[in-house]
Amino acid sequence: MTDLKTPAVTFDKTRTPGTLFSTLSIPVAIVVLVVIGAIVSPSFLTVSNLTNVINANSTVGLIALGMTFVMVCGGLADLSVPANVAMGALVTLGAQPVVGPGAAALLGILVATAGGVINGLLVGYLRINPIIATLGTGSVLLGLSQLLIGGGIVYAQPSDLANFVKSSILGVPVLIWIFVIVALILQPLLSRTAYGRWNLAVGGNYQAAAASGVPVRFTKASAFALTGLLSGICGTLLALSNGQARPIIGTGYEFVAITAVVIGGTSVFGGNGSIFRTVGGVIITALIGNLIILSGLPTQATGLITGAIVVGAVGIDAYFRRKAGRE
Amino acid sequence: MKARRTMLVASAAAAVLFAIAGCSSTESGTPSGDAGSVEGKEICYITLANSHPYVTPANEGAQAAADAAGVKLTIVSEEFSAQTGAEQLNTCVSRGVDGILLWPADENSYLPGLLKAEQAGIPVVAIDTRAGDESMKLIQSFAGADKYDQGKISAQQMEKALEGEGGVVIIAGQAGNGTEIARTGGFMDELEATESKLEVLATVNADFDQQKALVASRDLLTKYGDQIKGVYAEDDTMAKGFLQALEESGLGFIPIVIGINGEAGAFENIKAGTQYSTILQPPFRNGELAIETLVKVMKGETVPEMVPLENTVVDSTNVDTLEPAM
Amino acid sequence: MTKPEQSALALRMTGISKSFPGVKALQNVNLEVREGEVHAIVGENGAGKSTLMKILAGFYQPDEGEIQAAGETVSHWTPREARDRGIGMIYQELNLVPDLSVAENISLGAMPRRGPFVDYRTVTVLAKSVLTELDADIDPGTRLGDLSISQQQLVEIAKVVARKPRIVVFDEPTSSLGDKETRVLFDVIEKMRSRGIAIIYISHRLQEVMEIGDRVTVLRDGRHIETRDVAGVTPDQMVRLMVGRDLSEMFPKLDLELGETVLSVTNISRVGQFEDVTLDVRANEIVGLAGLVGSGRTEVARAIFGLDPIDSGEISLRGKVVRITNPRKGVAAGIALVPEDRKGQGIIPALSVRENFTLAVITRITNALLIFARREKAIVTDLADRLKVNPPQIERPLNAFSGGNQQKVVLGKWLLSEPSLLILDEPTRGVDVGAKADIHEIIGEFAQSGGAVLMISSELPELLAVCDRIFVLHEGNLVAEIPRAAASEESVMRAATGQVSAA
Amino acid sequence: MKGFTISTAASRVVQYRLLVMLVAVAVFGGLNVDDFLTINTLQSVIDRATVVGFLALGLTPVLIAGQIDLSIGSTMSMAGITTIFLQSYIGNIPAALVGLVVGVLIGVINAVLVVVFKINSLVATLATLLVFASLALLVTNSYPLSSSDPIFGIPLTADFLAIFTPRSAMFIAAALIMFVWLKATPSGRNLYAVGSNAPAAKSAGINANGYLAATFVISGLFAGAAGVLQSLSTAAGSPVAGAVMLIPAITAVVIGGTRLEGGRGSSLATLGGVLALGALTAALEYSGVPSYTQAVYTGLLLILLITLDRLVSGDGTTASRTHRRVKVEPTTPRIP
Repeated sequence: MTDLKTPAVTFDKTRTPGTLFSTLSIPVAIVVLVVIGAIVSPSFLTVSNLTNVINANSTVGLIALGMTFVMVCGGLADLSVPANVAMGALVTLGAQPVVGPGAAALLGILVATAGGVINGLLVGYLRINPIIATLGTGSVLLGLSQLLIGGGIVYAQPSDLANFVKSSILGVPVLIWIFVIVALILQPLLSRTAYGRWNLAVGGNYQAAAASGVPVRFTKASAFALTGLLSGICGTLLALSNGQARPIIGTGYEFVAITAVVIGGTSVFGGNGSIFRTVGGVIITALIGNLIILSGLPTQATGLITGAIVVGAVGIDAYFRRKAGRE
Repeated sequence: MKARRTMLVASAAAAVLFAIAGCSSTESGTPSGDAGSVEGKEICYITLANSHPYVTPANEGAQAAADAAGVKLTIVSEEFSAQTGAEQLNTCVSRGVDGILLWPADENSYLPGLLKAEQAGIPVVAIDTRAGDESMKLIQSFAGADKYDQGKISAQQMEKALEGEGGVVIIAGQAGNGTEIARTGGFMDELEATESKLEVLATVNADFDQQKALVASRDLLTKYGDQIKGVYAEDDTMAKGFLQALEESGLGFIPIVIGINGEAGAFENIKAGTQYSTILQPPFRNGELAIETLVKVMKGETVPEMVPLENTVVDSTNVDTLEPAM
Repeated sequence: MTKPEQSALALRMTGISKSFPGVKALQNVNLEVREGEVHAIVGENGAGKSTLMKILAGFYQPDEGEIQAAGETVSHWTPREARDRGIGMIYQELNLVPDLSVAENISLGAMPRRGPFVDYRTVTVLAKSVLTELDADIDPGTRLGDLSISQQQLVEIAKVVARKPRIVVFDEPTSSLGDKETRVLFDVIEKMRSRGIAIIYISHRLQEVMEIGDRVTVLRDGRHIETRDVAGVTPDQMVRLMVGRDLSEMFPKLDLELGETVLSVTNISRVGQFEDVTLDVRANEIVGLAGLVGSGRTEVARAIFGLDPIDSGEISLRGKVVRITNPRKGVAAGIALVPEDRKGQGIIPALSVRENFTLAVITRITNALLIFARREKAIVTDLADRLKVNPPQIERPLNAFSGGNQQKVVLGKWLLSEPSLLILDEPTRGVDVGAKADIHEIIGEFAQSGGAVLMISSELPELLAVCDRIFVLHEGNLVAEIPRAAASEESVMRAATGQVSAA
Repeated sequence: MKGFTISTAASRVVQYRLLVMLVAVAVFGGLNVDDFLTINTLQSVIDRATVVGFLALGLTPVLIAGQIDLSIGSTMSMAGITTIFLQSYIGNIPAALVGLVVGVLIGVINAVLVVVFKINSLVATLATLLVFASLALLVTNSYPLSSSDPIFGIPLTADFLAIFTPRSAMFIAAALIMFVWLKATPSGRNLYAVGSNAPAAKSAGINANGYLAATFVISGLFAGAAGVLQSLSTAAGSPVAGAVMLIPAITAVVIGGTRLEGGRGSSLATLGGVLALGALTAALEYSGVPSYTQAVYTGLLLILLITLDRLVSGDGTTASRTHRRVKVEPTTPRIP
């Protein structure tokens, strides 16, 4: 593992059952689900279906990527996601007639990011409990979004931008490309930059991070701003690809994102987490949805199965942690 | 400790304040005006939502009709929750308003409140959605395009378009939501009643959300492919989601897609030939009609049990002559 | 004074051994405590005192050995068992509930009831009587969190006294008490002794041990060294027993040519913590900052590093006045602080050795975007080697390492930042002997290479051996500056206990 | 200690927040709505607060213990469905009791996940939220169940003692009983100790895990009660009845002053929070303020209160060994 000159590698960290579980659980779970899928439905293992699986969660997956940072830095969760998604989507379409599609999309993303920045200020700088802070901002922003459009639907104008969002490149939908690219940017951001290290440190031990000169408040605040930004992108993409938007557009996305991150093995206590594992969690939740329809189970069963997987994954993880702690 | 105790005492004092103020002002409550005139009377309107493409214009229609009749209209929104609505119904009754317009969010939850309204002699009219049979006995009239009927009509359309044969998928709204229940129920009951040979391949809940419909439709297309001869989407937004998935899939067959609501997007799709039909119900008119009916009841006039709002089926034959509802 | 020999045995611990991963905390330790005796336990940090007491309290199970209370051997010793057999613990760390009242804290876990309800009258009466007994002027109805720390300490004592214990353990009870409160505490201990309660008294303050102890047990490196009557020993003998070797052997000291003044602090104050503190540290110099716990020494260190703002005064580095309002500015100005509370403020337990090492300098080993992974690894590998981090696995999470190795990592983190001033707050607390020597070596090397060191320690021998000068704080005031030549345990202690006026 | 400053003013506002809110609502409602300040309004505000009130009350001990229970809405739905479903088989009262048992059982499941399997309560109850919301839809096939005896529940919302209805009287009584339990019994005090400083509580011989488990069971019981009362008084068992209730319940508890960090809170504060929020909603509803604008107000109120609370209380100083203040206490001479 290490290339130290000193020998005596007495203890290999990858060999405990706990670390083995956290490394292998996600690939194994995906393989198991794929095998089940192949058995349940002949059309499961087709390129188009597998594309669908990834595409199903590619937009909400963006939020899960942001939520990973929130959880890693010890910020629990961002419950204002639906509001920021709605803001992003509604502004993107609502501003189109005034400023044109491109600028409107940017504006939408900007507004959602501003929502995230407010969360960041409340949580990072005022140190308000994230659950309450984001519950409050979510309520305000969602209310404002409805206030802005009164009721009803905002329709998109036909635009090249919308066509691009709906198109495919090399047979892969643009939405998947965007998700993959964002994940490929955020993975090194979390694991290989100073900023990512700060997030891990702040979540791991806030005080020690502060005493080591880590800009703790900025780090925490920026994780929420990032989630706002990604919620905005998600809203914008949804609005453009759907051609219309309503305030309910992001309903429930916060829970989907949290679930994906938790299934990916990131601890709610913060201090560890990985973007790739979150991507795994996003894929697992998508596979569940896909399998339910392909196997003809009622869609209402989704929560049952997802919840059971969350309990299983986190429960086993907690068990190994305790066992490791007792040694 | 001490401060908290003071606070509690003070809160109690505030409650007393309510009560005292209440005693002094109850006399001014609800004098009954002349029969025949509703000028200045108050209607409590329990609407489904404040922000919704169909409900919002209906609310506006109700407000316009109320203004025209000179009655005071208080709109409270149950936000799609029958439980909230049932509470609001109780509140409206206890406030002693002169009439109640109710948008039932499900069939069953309003019965106790309706009984109370009856005891208090407050007339109730339902808008847009029927309540259950028991409840309807306590409701003077129903003004709206019945969602259950929309389900039935959609089944008839499907029957007609497919000539009674083939596989159908249902893309339903949010599970447990009143509209979802009525539109699914109407559709299924009609199929059963007519002993239809249409086969329902699958029912998925996509929560009246285009994105969710898109994701679910992709999976449906994967599983059933061109076995899907007909698609019953419980609103046009979800129909749009299906069409999006179909286009993406490149499967190239054209199923019968039926939606409801008469959205602008659906009109375009019907013109383009990708959607078979939708059901148009003018929301603004719905609101007006409901208030007009309730006002009649309050004036003591007799009204029919149902004041129908035309469920206009929009298809390629008449799409150019009609205006979309939203 | 009573004659302990005549009274019965209250507690007998025989052959107690306990190991933790990498550390043999206790080896075959015996302890006998009689009724009506104040039995002091002394030893350096890491000698095994707290482990022994945690075993007595039932928090740890001994690997071997037997506990006998009031003549009965107890096979499975649990916290509940310990409490039921009348053992009360008063720790350095407060063990109170901030959101309950003082009276409730005193009765916590055994609230008297009337019917289903708390019998608040009895609770209050009990609290009042115990507090009066302790001569503590605290309203039993106050929310505990609203009290000062020293008042809370009294409540902690009251809580134990209220249980009418048969054996009471005091673990560094005076560390946050003022003189007056210490006197009160001694009176209380005296009263308890006269009632036949057995008292185990743990303290670093040998004067206190001399004053109230009847017998003293010395522990060293997890072993029982000796138990003697206090009357028969001098503090010097005790120290020798505790240390077990010549001090000079332990802390080699290099004489270095002193360089320019690196840190100069003039009249800094922070309300309620310290006042008008003036000190300086030069390059190549190791300066000690002594004082009892609570004297403000940690607070001065924190303020210099920027963790807490100063209210007045001036700090200059290499002759330039600096305003350091947060740790980031501290780091940027070339200051490093190894904090006293390693677990709370030093380490990030879940992160690896590598990630902990580079935390403070991570921005210096990145390009515009990414961390230079190879360079990071090389730096860390080299440093781990130099500091003898054991086991040498830089990817292993830090919580899997012993305290001494964790401390090395914290130290290494700051050495990487190449500070001109290194502040060390209790750098060797809870560290085993081997690691301690390593740490001293590291500090020495740092000073030798031109660094300035300001070091806080409760272990006077350590300060005396390592430091070129020692500043002494007493109740937030700087009371003495003692050059190496004049520094002795006595001179420092006299200043720390306020027996000299400001130098 | 302090002179009159903005921070003291703010701390007064925080301290008397419920009073300030109730007075503000009374004034606002009195000015804007005809016949607002009446017994009727008071009665209906209290009555409407009942269901969310039971949920909020159940949540209070959980939050005092420093945990959270997100599953209360789903629990409520399950209990309601069970009650209405069983009415025609085993009669009204037994069905209601079984509804409560369902609530307790879900509470037990949460307790096991948190205490035995050591899953963080946020995650554990998120999972049970998903599972039981899903189960409620599955067992009912998404259709609300109709009561076989719709008349039975009607008296629950009839007039009772001038300002109450029977169910709201139950709610107030439950709040008072819980208040007495939390404030005046040993187990109640121990619960605060567990939430405030668990290690200290454990070292005082308090079974901290037992208390944690108990709070989840209590929360399940209260959510069950909310479901039973809701379903009986609406004569329907809806699978989505509880879906919208979680957030108002949390909001009410927090506005009342109970903290998510544990150790503080009171059922009377929760009662006040529920009533204040209910009164605010009523006043806004009556004056025709759309629901989304109400959401904006409620959200702002929540942020404002919690921010004030934060600013006033500072960083929540607890005894930390590393950062002791050297404070020389004023020593009052004692008379011997």
